[in-house]
Amino acid sequence: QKIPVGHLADQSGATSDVGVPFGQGVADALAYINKNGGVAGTTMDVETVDYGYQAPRAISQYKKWSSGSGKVAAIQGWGTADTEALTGFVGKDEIPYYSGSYSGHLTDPTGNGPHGSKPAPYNFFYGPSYSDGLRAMLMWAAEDWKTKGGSGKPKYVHMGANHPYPNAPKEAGEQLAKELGFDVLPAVQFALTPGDYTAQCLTLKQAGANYAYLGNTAGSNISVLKACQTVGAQVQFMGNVWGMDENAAKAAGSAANGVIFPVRTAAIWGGDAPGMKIVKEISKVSDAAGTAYRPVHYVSGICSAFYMKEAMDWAKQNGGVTGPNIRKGMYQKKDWVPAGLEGVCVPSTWTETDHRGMDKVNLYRANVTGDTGGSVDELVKAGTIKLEKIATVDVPRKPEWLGW
Amino acid sequence: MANISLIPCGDFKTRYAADTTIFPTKTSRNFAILGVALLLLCPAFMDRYWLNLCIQIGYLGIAALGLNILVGFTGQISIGHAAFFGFGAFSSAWLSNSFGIPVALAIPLAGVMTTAVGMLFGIPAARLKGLYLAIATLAAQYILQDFFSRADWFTGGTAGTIAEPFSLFGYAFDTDESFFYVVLVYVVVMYILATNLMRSRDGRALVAVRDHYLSAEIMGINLTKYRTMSFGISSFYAGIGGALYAHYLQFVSVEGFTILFSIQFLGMIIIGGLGSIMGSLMGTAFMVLLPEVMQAITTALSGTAIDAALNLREAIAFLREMAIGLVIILFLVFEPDGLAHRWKQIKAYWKLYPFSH
Amino acid sequence: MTLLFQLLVNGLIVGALYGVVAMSFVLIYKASRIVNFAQGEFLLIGAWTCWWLLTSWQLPFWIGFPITLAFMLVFGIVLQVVVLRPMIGEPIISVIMVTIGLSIFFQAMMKWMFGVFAKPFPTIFASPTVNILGLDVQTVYVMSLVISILIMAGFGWFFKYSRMGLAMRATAFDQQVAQSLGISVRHMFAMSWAISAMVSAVAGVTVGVVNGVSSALSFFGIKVFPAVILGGLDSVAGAVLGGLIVGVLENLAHYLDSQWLNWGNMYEIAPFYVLIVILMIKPYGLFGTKDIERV
Amino acid sequence: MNAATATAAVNPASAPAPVPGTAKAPLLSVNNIEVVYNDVILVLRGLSLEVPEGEIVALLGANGAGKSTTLKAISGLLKTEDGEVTRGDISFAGERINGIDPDKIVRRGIFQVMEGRRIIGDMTCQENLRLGAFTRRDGGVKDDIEMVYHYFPRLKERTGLAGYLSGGEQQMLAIGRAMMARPKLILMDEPSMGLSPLMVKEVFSIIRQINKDLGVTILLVEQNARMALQAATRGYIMENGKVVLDGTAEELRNNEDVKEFYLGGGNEERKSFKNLKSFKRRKRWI
Amino acid sequence: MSGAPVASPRGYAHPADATRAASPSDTIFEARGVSLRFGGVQALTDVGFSIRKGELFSIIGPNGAGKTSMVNCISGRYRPTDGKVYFKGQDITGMTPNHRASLGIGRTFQNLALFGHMTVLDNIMVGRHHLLKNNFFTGSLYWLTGARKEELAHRREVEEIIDFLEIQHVRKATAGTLSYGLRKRVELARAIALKPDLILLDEPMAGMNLEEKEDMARYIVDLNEEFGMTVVMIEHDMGVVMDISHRVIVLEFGKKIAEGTPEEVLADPRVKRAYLGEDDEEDEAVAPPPKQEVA
Ligand SMILES: Nc1ncnc2c1ncn2[C@@H]1O[C@H](COP(=O)(O)OP(=O)(O)OP(=O)(O)O)[C@@H](O)[C@H]1O
Ligand SMILES: Nc1ncnc2c1ncn2[C@@H]1O[C@H](COP(=O)(O)OP(=O)(O)OP(=O)(O)O)[C@@H](O)[C@H]1O
Ligand SMILES: CC(C)C[C@H](N)C(=O)O
Ligand SMILES: [Mg+2]
Ligand SMILES: [Mg+2]
Repeated sequence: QKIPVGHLADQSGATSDVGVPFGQGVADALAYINKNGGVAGTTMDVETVDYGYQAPRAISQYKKWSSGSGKVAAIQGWGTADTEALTGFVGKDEIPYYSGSYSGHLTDPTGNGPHGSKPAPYNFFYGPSYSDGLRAMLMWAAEDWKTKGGSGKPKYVHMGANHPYPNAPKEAGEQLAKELGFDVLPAVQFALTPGDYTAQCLTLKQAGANYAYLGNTAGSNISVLKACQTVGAQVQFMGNVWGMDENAAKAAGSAANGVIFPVRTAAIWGGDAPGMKIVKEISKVSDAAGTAYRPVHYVSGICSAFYMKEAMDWAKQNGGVTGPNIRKGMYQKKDWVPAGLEGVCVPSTWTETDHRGMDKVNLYRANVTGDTGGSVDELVKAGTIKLEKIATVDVPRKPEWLGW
Repeated sequence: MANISLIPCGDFKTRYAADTTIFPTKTSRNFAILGVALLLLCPAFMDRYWLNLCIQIGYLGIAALGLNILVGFTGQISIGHAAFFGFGAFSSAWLSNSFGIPVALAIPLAGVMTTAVGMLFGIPAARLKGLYLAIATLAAQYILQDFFSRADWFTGGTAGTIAEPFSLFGYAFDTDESFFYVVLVYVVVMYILATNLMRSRDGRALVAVRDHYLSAEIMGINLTKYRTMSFGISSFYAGIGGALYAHYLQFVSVEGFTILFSIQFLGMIIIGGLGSIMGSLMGTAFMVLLPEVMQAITTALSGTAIDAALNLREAIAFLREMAIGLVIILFLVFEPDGLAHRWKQIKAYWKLYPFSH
Repeated sequence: MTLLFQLLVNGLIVGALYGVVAMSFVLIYKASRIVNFAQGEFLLIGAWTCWWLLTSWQLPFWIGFPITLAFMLVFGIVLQVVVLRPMIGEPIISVIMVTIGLSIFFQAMMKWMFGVFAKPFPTIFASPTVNILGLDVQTVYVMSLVISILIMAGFGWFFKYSRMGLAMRATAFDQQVAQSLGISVRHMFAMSWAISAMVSAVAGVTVGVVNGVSSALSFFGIKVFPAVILGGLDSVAGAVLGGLIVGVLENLAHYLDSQWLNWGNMYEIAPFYVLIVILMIKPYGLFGTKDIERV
Repeated sequence: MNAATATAAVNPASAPAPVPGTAKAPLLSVNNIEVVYNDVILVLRGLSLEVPEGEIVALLGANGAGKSTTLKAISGLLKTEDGEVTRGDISFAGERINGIDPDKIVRRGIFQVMEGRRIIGDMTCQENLRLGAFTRRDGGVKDDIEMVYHYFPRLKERTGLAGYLSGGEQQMLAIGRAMMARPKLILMDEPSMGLSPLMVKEVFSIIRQINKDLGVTILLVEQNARMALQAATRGYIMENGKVVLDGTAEELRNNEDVKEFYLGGGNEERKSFKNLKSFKRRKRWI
Repeated sequence: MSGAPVASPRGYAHPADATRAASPSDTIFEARGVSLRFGGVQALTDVGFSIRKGELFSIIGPNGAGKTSMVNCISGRYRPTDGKVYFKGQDITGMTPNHRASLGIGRTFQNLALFGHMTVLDNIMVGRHHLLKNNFFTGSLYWLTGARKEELAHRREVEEIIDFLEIQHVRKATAGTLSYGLRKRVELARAIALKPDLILLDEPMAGMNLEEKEDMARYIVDLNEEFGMTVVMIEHDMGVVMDISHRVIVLEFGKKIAEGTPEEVLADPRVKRAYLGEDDEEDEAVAPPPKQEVA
């Protein structure tokens, strides 16, 4: 008797640039788990489906998974639109849903948070919410301003498309920025697609913004970085988890140099951590030679899969691998890391009333020196692209921030 | 295109009434009734996956019919239909959330609200033609999308809004099995209404405007009125479809109503057959099922010898997308007039069998 | 004030790029009344091809770029022969749908062939930026500006005076009549698709050099619709002017928005409002030919 | 005139009639063709006709008989209307031309003046005329434009877009365009339609001139049977997709049925349109 | 034969004869000083005439003389640059074409303007538009609102028109696939369906052979005499014009050059020169004089 598990990934759609590595991480991890004893001896029957980032297709697929005898025990999901659309359904069908959408309101399982969003009892994600990531960067920025000896109030600006994903942390960020003594400039919009964003950069420059949050995915963020470099806007950019990574740094070249962004894992590929051994093993699932470089999303995907797996382990011991049991499994330990991934996954805690897994956010800086032709592997090896950890920021689970 | 209207031998009409029915023959009418009756049984033997697909085909089919009335029957291309669809979804959610209007009532009201918005954006139709109008509707698409993400009071802003499940007399239709019936009723009613519209005065006027607006005007048809009205009717259908969508998913977010979705709507009616009522439904089914079929093929393929031999892996996702594009292209190369046309030819063939000429 | 000025300059420069894409769009429309929804993918294919030549083959830009253009010319012809030729004489709307199918197809194919990550272009110009009227501008924009002016002048002449240009217009007006005059509709279409693909490649490479190449680049195809319409669908000069206007409008709207209004997102939306207003005054855009309404 | 004599002139529809008085092979011969629209609507049922080189042949028939369809079958334009020649063949100058694309047929020297004028509305007269000469590579285009203007001075005055021309002016342009092509064979579909009486005479004299001076063979579909049979050397009469009567123009002019149905009255005098009351006459050849 | 007029025999009292001196209230239509220009083209210059109720009125003239333009001014497609048109004593110069249709002006077109993709039946039903009451709402509810009853009632009348014009066999055919002559007939049917008081026919007999012209002439005469419609006809076949019209005006270069009974007009040397051609030796256009025949 296998445990059916669904895995929605975007391999071919609009967010495939991050969807591919993340999905690969999840898929490899699940395959690895199956090869190494499965969930307490039972293997999972994983169906990985590329839904091309199209919500209707995700919904049909979900219906397939959630009905009949082969009803899945849990799902590894992906984007904002589909996660939001499925939130109600997974709650009703009691299927834990681990997604790549880190909107703050998904961290409120009861819907009783001060910002009164709809309850999301079965939604989980591994990583800081978009809001918490931004909070961490703002806290860092406040410090940074002091150390750099900036005079007066630093100016902060939120940038991104007028869409759920970039907007999710907007208010939370602006609120905190005010509290931290930033001068909050009016938000600047730019579309989710690459284009010419010189205009935006010129206004940034003119307004004298010091810190800017880039809320979009990599493609359009790159355009902004490049345009700002061209017009010579001196701004410290802060990316989001999906907005900056090794590939984006390569594409943006020197324009990406110095961008700060949250990384979900405690160590990145090639890093020095006890859990890295397993990560390397997992990577061999899809790369037998073991030579490929794995970007940050891949490693995060592994963690996402492993948290689910451990919760399943618990469920198996405690009444069977059902949705509600897996959910309970998530609540069993505090500040835990899946066995074997020590030093890779950040210790996290979920409770019945609070799905903010992480309260520490690792911030990295992209260092790009020189020409970025060639593959990411080479570039990282050569040190042309370097992701450098600059801080770990505590983002306390303040009750007033729950679900926000 | 030539309209092949063939009636079986011996099937003579003795009254004009008999000549204006929806179904040309008794048999076809009985088949239609039988079909609906069979559909009623669907929830008993279909699983949620299939029901979900049927429901999708249902609400999208209603909206697609609206677009077909605009594009196929009146000849005004719109590439902003998804925005109207979205407007209907938000309206219905808003009506039931903010005013406690029962969902059953909110859906038609949302249709009416969308009609109003559709007419507003249809104003340029009085002056613009062809692609110029199409791009004006593209503007509507972007303007409405922008409005959705701003209007917190209405749409919940970019965070989106929840929508109550459909309920009637205290019974909530919140499962696929039950919601299927809601959609089915709407589809049947909306399709019958459209069929009636097209065989009465204003429907004919719309088609006349499409075929030759100059002579239509001289035949006494007020162009401005009918062009705008067409937008209104089309939006009404979009609104109803959108409202059903909202209460099915019980959540509405601005993300869903993009230009790509609008283009998909166009795809549905073109593949189904412009200016064909049933074609709208067939085209919708095609566009909804195509990715699913491709997915099924992909799933069946992965892990097999072929997969291993060609080392497809991730490539399979792209191959599937390419296949979707290719099927659309091939379909149109072989059937440029859409499914409805092919359907007619099949019917004609059987009626004339074995004399196909 | 300098901000406004810089924004306007930027608008003109980016607008010229829109103009190029708009032009390639108009070309196909003028010859066949087909709205090419795969225009964006043409940009993408052009950009990836050039990128590939420059990185995998290490060709210098001045060789790789002309090869790209030549390739696109062939690509356009092949596409026409294989896919669009069977559609000649079929309802235009069906052909439009075919271009949607093409767009899905090529989008996936490009991702398959070149991966899903954005890739940077190698350095092409010795000095990556030039200063125009106080604004630092990517050199490649200037290149595309020059090329677009040349192309525009060429087409202006082509459609007005050349035999082939006339034939193309005739084909657009009525395929059946064109055939009855001995015009090969196939050749006309092949020619227009080929040229259009080539012109798109200019834009694709330009955007690629500026932003790096990624599939999302294909959105440019839809983005230029307002430019096309503003200028008038069937006017080459209008397309370019429309592009310039949209470029300036975007920047102007952004200026107003960021300095005073703070409504947000005007950059993207304002051109559409203006578009509707302009169309209400001039239903055929600024330079489009009016339909003949004669009974 | 009685039925017997009329039927005497009727050819069996299946076999092409030998053209009396012409020894050499005709320029165009249509052999027993069948045309189907949309795979179902059978319009021509075994139609045959021949057009000898250098002559003017008239094709007459009632509305819907299939005259335009015949011309389109010859010029290949049928394809663009979902029509198809399903049987028989068409040969021009000794070569089979059915199935060939219309533009290639034009290059071989057949030019059709389509029914309903079909000028290119968003171009000027001059541009329309230049397009008429699209397949020509010689330098005489400019002179020929002047020649057309000489025949139809009215066209020269109209410098605006051709779409705004009056119906008759457009008809002149359509004929002018055919002259520009300098083909071997012109298929004319109702050239006199919509022209004033003066212009009709003019056009027929032009047709004769094109034929005589330029040596162009002409297949003429015309409702003005009187004029057509005067200009033509031979004529065919078709009904319901078949040729029902053919002969030299002279023979046809003197055929009683033709007189009655096409020329107006079997006798010298014309009936008044006014006083015809509804009565259906039977055509004797059906 | 010569163009010399021969008095047409008429077996009944000529309505026009009776009304010739009648009061102005019998005037159904009047044009006063109508001028029309398009840019540089003066299509009509100061044209004035009036049409009496029950008349069969013809407009003739060389090609491009402005006949169709005149009819367009009556039906509302063009608005005169100068002058006024009156229908039933009411100034309709500024009225929209659709409004005029509901007042009772119907027409056919020189270049066919049928609704090509609709069936013949539907084409004719469109003619009933202004007479039908049901709308998108009641029409959609068909059975519940009496729309069905209304539609059927009108369908009956349309069938009568179909019978009258003998087009039963193509009732369900798509109008766009009909042969030219049949389309003309369907157009006439559609115009009749409007129940107009004034019907404008632009070259109703173009493209018809003699027999068909005879049929058409009969229909027109019947329309005029039995249905009591006032008919305005543009026609180049002088035989028809002479035989069936009561009064004729002649336009040349946009100016009215003659008006009167057919005989008077044809005798006018100016008309002969401008329109018929001077040569009298073998005049095909004007056929031999009609045979004496009593209906
Ligand atoms: N595209 C088409 N599709 C279907 N049927 C057609 C099409 N074109 C013509 N037909 C049919 O073919 C028959 C012959 O038409 P055709 O136009 O050849 O007649 P014709 O002799 O030219 O008549 P006319 O004198 O009125 O022009 C008609 O019955 C017509 O309905
Ligand atoms: N919309 C328009 N724009 C420009 N010129 C026009 C327009 N309509 C008509 N004309 C011009 O006006 C003149 C009169 O045209 P009209 O169609 O009235 O002629 P007509 O008398 O009907 O001729 P025919 O017998 O050839 O149909 C023509 O020279 C034509 O070119
Ligand atoms: C890459 C994505 C998971 C990012 C974001 N959640 C979105 O759907 O737009
Ligand atoms: Mg014909
Ligand atoms: Mg006219």
